[in-house]
Amino acid sequence: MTHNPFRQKTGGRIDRNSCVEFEFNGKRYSGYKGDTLASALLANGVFLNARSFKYHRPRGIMGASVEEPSCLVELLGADAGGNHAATTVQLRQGLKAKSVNCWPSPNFDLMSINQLFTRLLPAGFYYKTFMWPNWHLFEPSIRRAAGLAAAPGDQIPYQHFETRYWHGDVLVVGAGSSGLLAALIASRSGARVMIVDDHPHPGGCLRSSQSKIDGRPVIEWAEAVCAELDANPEVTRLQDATAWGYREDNLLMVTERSPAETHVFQRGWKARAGRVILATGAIERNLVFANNDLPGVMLASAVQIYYHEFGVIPGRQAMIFTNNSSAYSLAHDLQAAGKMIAGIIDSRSFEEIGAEKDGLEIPLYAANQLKAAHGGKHLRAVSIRAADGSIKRVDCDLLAVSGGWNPAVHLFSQARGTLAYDDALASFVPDKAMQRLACVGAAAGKMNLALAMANTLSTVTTCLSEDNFKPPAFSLPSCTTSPDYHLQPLWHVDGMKPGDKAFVDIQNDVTLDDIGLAMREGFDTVEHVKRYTTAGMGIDQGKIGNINVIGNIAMACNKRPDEIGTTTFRSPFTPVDFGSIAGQRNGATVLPFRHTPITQWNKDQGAVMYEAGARWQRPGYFPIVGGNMQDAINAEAEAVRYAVGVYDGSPLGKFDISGRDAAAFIDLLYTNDFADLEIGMGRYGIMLSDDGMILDDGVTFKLAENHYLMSTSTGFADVVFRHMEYLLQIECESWQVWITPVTSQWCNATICGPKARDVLEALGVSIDIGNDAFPFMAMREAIVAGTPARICRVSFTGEVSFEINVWPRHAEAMWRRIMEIGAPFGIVPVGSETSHVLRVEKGFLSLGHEVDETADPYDLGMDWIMSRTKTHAIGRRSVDIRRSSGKPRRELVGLIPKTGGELVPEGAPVTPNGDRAASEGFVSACVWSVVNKQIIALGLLTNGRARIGETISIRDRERVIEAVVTKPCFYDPKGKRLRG
Amino acid sequence: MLTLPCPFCGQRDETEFLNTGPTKPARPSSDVTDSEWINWLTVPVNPVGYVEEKWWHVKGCGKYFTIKRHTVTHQIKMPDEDSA
Amino acid sequence: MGYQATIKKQAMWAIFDIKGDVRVVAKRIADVGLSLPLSPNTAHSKKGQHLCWIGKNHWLLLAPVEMEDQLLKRLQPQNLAFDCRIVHVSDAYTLFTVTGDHADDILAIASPLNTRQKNFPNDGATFTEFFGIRGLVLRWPGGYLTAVERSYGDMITVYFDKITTGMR
Amino acid sequence: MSRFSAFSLAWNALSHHQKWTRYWQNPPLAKKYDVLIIGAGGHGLACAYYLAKNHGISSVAVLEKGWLGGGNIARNTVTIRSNYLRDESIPFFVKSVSLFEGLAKELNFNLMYSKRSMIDVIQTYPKMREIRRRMMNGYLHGSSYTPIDVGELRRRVPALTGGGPDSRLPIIGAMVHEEAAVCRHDGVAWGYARSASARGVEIHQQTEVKSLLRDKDGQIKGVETNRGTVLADKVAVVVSGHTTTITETAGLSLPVKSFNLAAFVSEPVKPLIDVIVNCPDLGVYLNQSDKGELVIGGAPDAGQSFRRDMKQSVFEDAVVTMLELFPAFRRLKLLRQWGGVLDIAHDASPIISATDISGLFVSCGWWGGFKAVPAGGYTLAHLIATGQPHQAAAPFTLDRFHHLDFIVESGTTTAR
Ligand SMILES: Cc1cc2nc3c(=O)[nH]c(=O)nc-3n(C[C@H](O)[C@H](O)[C@H](O)COP(=O)(O)OP(=O)(O)OC[C@H]3O[C@@H](n4cnc5c(N)ncnc54)[C@H](O)[C@@H]3O)c2cc1C
Ligand SMILES: NC(=O)c1ccc[n+]([C@@H]2O[C@H](COP(=O)([O-])OP(=O)(O)OC[C@H]3O[C@@H](n4cnc5c(N)ncnc54)[C@H](O)[C@@H]3O)[C@@H](O)[C@H]2O)c1
Ligand SMILES: Cc1cc2nc3c(=O)[nH]c(=O)nc-3n(C[C@H](O)[C@H](O)[C@H](O)COP(=O)(O)O)c2cc1C
Ligand SMILES: [Zn+2]
Repeated sequence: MTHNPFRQKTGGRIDRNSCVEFEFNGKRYSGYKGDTLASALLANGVFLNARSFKYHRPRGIMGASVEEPSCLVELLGADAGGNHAATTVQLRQGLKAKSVNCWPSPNFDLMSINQLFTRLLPAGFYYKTFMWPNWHLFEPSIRRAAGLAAAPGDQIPYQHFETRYWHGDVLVVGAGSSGLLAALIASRSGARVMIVDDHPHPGGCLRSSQSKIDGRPVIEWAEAVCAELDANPEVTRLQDATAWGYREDNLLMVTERSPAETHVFQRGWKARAGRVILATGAIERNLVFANNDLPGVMLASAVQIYYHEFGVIPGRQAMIFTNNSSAYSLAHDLQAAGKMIAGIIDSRSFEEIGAEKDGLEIPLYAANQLKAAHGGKHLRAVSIRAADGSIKRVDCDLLAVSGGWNPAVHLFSQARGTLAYDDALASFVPDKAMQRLACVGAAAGKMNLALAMANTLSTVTTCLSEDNFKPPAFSLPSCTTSPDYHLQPLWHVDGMKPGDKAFVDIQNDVTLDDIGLAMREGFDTVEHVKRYTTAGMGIDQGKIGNINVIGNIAMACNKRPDEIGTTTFRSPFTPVDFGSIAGQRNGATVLPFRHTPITQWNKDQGAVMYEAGARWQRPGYFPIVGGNMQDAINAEAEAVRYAVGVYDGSPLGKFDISGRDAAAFIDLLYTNDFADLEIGMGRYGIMLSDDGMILDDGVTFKLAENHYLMSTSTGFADVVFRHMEYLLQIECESWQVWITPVTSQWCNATICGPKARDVLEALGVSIDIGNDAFPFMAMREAIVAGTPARICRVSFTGEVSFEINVWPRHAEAMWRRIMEIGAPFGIVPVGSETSHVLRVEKGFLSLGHEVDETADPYDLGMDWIMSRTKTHAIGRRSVDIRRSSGKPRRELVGLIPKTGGELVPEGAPVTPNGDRAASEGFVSACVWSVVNKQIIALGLLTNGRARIGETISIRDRERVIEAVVTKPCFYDPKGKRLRG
Repeated sequence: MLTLPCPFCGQRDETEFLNTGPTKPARPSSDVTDSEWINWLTVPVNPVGYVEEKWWHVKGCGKYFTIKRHTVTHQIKMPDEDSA
Repeated sequence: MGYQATIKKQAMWAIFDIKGDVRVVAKRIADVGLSLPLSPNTAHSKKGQHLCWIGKNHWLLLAPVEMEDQLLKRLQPQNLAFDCRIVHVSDAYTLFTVTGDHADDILAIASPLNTRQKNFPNDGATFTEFFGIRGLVLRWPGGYLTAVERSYGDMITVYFDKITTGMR
Repeated sequence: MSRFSAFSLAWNALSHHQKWTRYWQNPPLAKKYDVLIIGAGGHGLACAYYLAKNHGISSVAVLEKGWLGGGNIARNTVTIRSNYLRDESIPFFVKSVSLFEGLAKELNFNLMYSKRSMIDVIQTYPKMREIRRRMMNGYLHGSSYTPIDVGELRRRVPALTGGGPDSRLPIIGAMVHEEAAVCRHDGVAWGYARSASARGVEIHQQTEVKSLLRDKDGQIKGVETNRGTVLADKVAVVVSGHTTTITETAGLSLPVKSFNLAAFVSEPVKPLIDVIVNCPDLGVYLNQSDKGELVIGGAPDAGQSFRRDMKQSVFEDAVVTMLELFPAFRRLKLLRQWGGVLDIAHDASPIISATDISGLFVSCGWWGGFKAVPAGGYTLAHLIATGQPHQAAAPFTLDRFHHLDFIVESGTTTAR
């Protein structure tokens, strides 16, 4: 049975037939389906449900929605974690929650001892102390005190988030009266419409309003509009969805928390609309007086929502404190419900108070101010100060405050729209829009239903016509009008005692005194005040309080609030889950990955796979039974040196380049000459960037006159493609060159080693593969093992190599055939680690090792690749300029480290005499050489070529390793084997 | 996130493109001085206002094209449009 | 309720990448009995062949794999004398069809492409972003045909599984 | 200047903190100063302070177009480290870190400098190789790095539950950079401003420099501001992100471009991560502030921009990759995001230099320059006062461009 002492007998839109049990701070309660955690707590009379951030003052629920500053809860169990405003947590069976930031409970919070020291803790106090001996000593305890809830933990089961795009004509944010009307008109004009609203149910303010539209209760009107919208396939209507980011070109980020598709936990929409209508309503602000944070003090609009939506009145004796007309509707509601109202305190003069007071039979304290709220852990009474200074104390346990309404302009402002200060509203309103958007209703400062509706109709009609839609004939529904909205700003109640705490930012415990102190200390702009006091930096982002900060700064320096200005509105304003931003991009798909047709085979063989450039998954090495990684690498390398190996070279970048000017283009790209290259032959080339740094290297084959097949290193294929297209499309526009990436059209299995030719013969090949008929650096078309192939004789291993290129559809079969036919020859698959060993033995350069963004071809000893005649080749000029300074260069050398068999870490610096001083080079690669049976290394060393034979010192931190400088080639320096 | 006007594809989402930087003056001929070359190489235009730049429709049609983009408002104009 | 969509990885297609001056290409293609699409990012479809205009001087011909040999003979990719470039790229792509009531929703998850009729008509065919990489999208009876560089095929499969099942 | 201590805090509490005085004075703007510093960010204020303290030059005015400390120093991810790659850079950053260590006491202002170390989480072998290289090179100059294994990483950062053996990029190891610290960013600006002001430096807020003024010989002679002309023989442009807009008024072009870099914070949560976690392979880094929010940064936007904003796609990449290592944060909430305008030199290293215009100095190219504030200010003051670059900053002059002798730090770890 549900015992809800503060629930009314009737009323509210909760489902009184479904009782929901939940737990809060270890105690069990019940509420109804349709409740929020906040409404259920209030119904149960749990008013003290939080402790404040800094002083650990008792706090209760103040708001009814996302603006809630104080009652933050941490969910337990399957939903563990998070600082959830209790007002946004939908009640469900078994929900478990606890207050954040207090221990053991809000009622008995040990940290409340802080209250004794409040005097020591003004804004910025920590800048002034904790310096001795150092901050790090104090930090842990300060940290533990901060932070509110615990972060969500791994006990949460995997939840699927999704992101998707939406393209349409009109996107309406807010499904209050204005938003619904806007969506209705837009949809009737034939537009594709999306309407999003952050509440579970549509209606906005209508849900707590007694007004009528077309003679019907407003909520019925809202339901009818929704029914029409839902029937239209061009309309997407999202509830429980927050629009939180306004990007360029009308792109809005929306997080939908309860999608219809059950496999989707939350959905992030990226919605791009021709027109955005911001019908985001207004946010009520609180008033600044002593103890304005006591449990029992609530926003007037929140009290109204609890009453109408949930049938809860969270007090027995209510008092209202306002500076404007809107709170009177609460008085009317409570009076009609026959509830005790102790009175209404209005800071405005009696003359300023208009028709809103008509019909009220309660004490009206006009031109009075509420001096202070009283109570320990709950509100017990208030002191009212009359214009003559006399004080009256009145008992009450519920204080509804209204400081007026601020149009919810954050999205408008994120869209870079400018704000203007409206004196009548004492608030900032949208001024000049910078994108194709319009604000309507309360968001545009129209704080009365009839006005808001009229404003919406005319604004939306104009927008639709501008956007070439034909808005339907539409007559404005008739609304019962409430009195005109009227307000007198009241930035704080005067005459507080020193030490009285009047909060401008409830969540971050920022008081009026803090603002005064900040200003005295020179922090007199709103941005400085924000950063010195932290006002507005909490989870609520100062929704109800920021305007009071601005008003009070303005007052203190005798300026107008618009001279002070606002702080910057930033997304999201209402926090959203990171998951809804990332969506489906997680796990395997966090980064793209690429496979060759051989990838699966490699995995099946137990290869150690890792990413090796351009997102390709490649085998690092193939572990062997009873051996470690080095053993495996040695075995693979020995196979290549003494028998035969094969590797999957498919990821190498490949480009088909042709057209009238193809030869000239190749000439421009590479530093060396290609003009004399014969058809059917390939040549190694180096490409530079304009900076004169090595961009890439690779072999380019000439297939026919003006027809080339270029290969690039795996990791730089995309960079080279961009570079080539840039040159062609921008600098060489009149040239006729066509580039087609064919990386994935060709797979290659490279058979290498002294027995490579035997294996190829055994496979069956349709051409003569003898060295004369098919020399090094040649390419031939042939049938291999019954399959058409392109065979290239290039070698990155230093051994005879046949790169057998086939279409991917044949690749796996070809690979298996090679393994099978090669078995008697001792063929083994070779991974990247072994390729590394083999190329180091040969002194072949590798991008990312020897080429570390500073080396040029001369440094690498490749003077021959810098054509004497081609000064126009890309990057050439910069190389010449850089070298003209005569500054010593780091040059590629071989190194034989004296380590007795241990590898020197790659990257280790070489220092003069092994001193702990600036380096004179570094080890770029170091491997165990299977042919030399010793550790060998490559390195870049200042003036290295002149120092061959010298002993230099490598430093791995404390360790100094001597090494002898050699030529950078440890095997077959003349290249007889690879040509063989 | 912008939408960009690809001359071939029309308006497309920014994520399909690569911004390849501000338009450079024509590549200097080989007879310029070193310092002219260095200037061309290292000094970009950096206006608070419209910058003419090259975008590559890398995930779309592959076209490189030129637009003017305001470096504060991120508004886009065609290269021949008045930059005022 | 999940998505009502059928996603099928396609077997091999015959695909040719065609670059060159529009007049030259038109003539070359006419010789093999096809005609060029009239507007950018649309396809001209005939007898199961789809000739997509995907870039300024750039077309992609998709055809049933049975036609591959015949097309290879007639298009003569290796022949540069035609003054346009035709490259055989059948193996360079992995193709999928996405069909069913929610095909549009699946596409909206995969791609920022605006597929509203006025933007992407019935004969629409274009390269766009697809699950973060470059991909071809063309309309297909009851949904879409998409193609990505073949090396990404496995990744796209993982994506499709993820978004339709909600599983890790 | 009121002295700050626990005692003064208690004493002032008795008077309800009514007696605290201004951090910085608000004097009228004079016609002429010895030195003008344009930009009251970290570097400008530090430079002013060291001019007064180390060189006895106190006729200094810092001109700030907005509110002091409101530029990038107000919006960075507070990572302080010295694990650079090149011999030219490391000593400079080592110096900066060591100046940071003693700064709170020197300025009598608690900057909440917290030497909590940074852990680089390594997921690819090339990155591992590069980080090891940093370790060994850094050691030469007194910057330390210690390898730890994956088990130890998970022990030190229990929240890091992703990156397991089956993940897309399994974690293969980690490195701890002990010197790394975080610090209350605004406090650095305020602390320097307070001490500089106490030494006679004038800070003029809401004073925007519109153009540089030169005399007939081309020598700098002052600036034109929205509040009139101010004269000085020496002018330093220290406006991070807006350098070229000022130097171009004197016809000086520089090899820098401006771009936007963004960061974001989560909702505040209980202490969870007490080191800086940097994931260079994925491109995201984060730390947890004393208030509890996670402060998260990713890659810069491509393309020039003078907008303090963020690019959704770049932001998404940072979120996605963070969640890969911290999958539980899917249910953590984004609280706020923002950006700053920085400039980056052609070779991505900073510039602290005299210029072709006599009397005009620039300090720019700071896209990871919060950590560099003390040394940047210190060495710039030295350059202005003596005319000679300070040894630690000597590699960073404009001269390096004359021979395209770049200091290539572009492979820098993700953390700024
Ligand atoms: C998101 C982000 C994250 C970062 N993370 C890190 C990090 O983790 N670690 C790190 O070391 N660095 C980081 N940085 C970089 C660091 O913030 C900057 O390099 C550093 O703050 C720049 O120096 P500054 O403080 O002097 O600049 P600023 O604070 O920007 O100071 C420049 C000042 O000049 C003023 N100004 C501009 N034009 C004029 C004018 N015409 N007249 C007068 N005044 C003018 C500006 O208003 C501003 O106050 C980050 C930056 C960003 C944006
Ligand atoms: N009496 C008063 O002074 C006063 C003050 C404010 C509003 N009102 C009333 O408000 C009505 C005006 O209606 P309205 O439609 O302009 O406002 P509204 O407050 O009724 O509706 C706005 C809706 O937008 C939602 N919303 C706001 N920001 C959002 C976001 N970023 N993402 C998703 N949803 C978001 C809100 O939750 C709310 O449901 C009138 O009835 C008027 O009388 C009255
Ligand atoms: C290290 C750091 C921590 C921050 N923490 C918070 C925070 O807890 N709450 C918040 O609202 N903003 C926080 N911010 C962001 C600032 O509110 C603000 O967005 C940032 O300083 C940029 O200024 P702007 O948004 O006014 O342009 C933080 C900023 C930084 C640099
Ligand atoms: Zn395009």
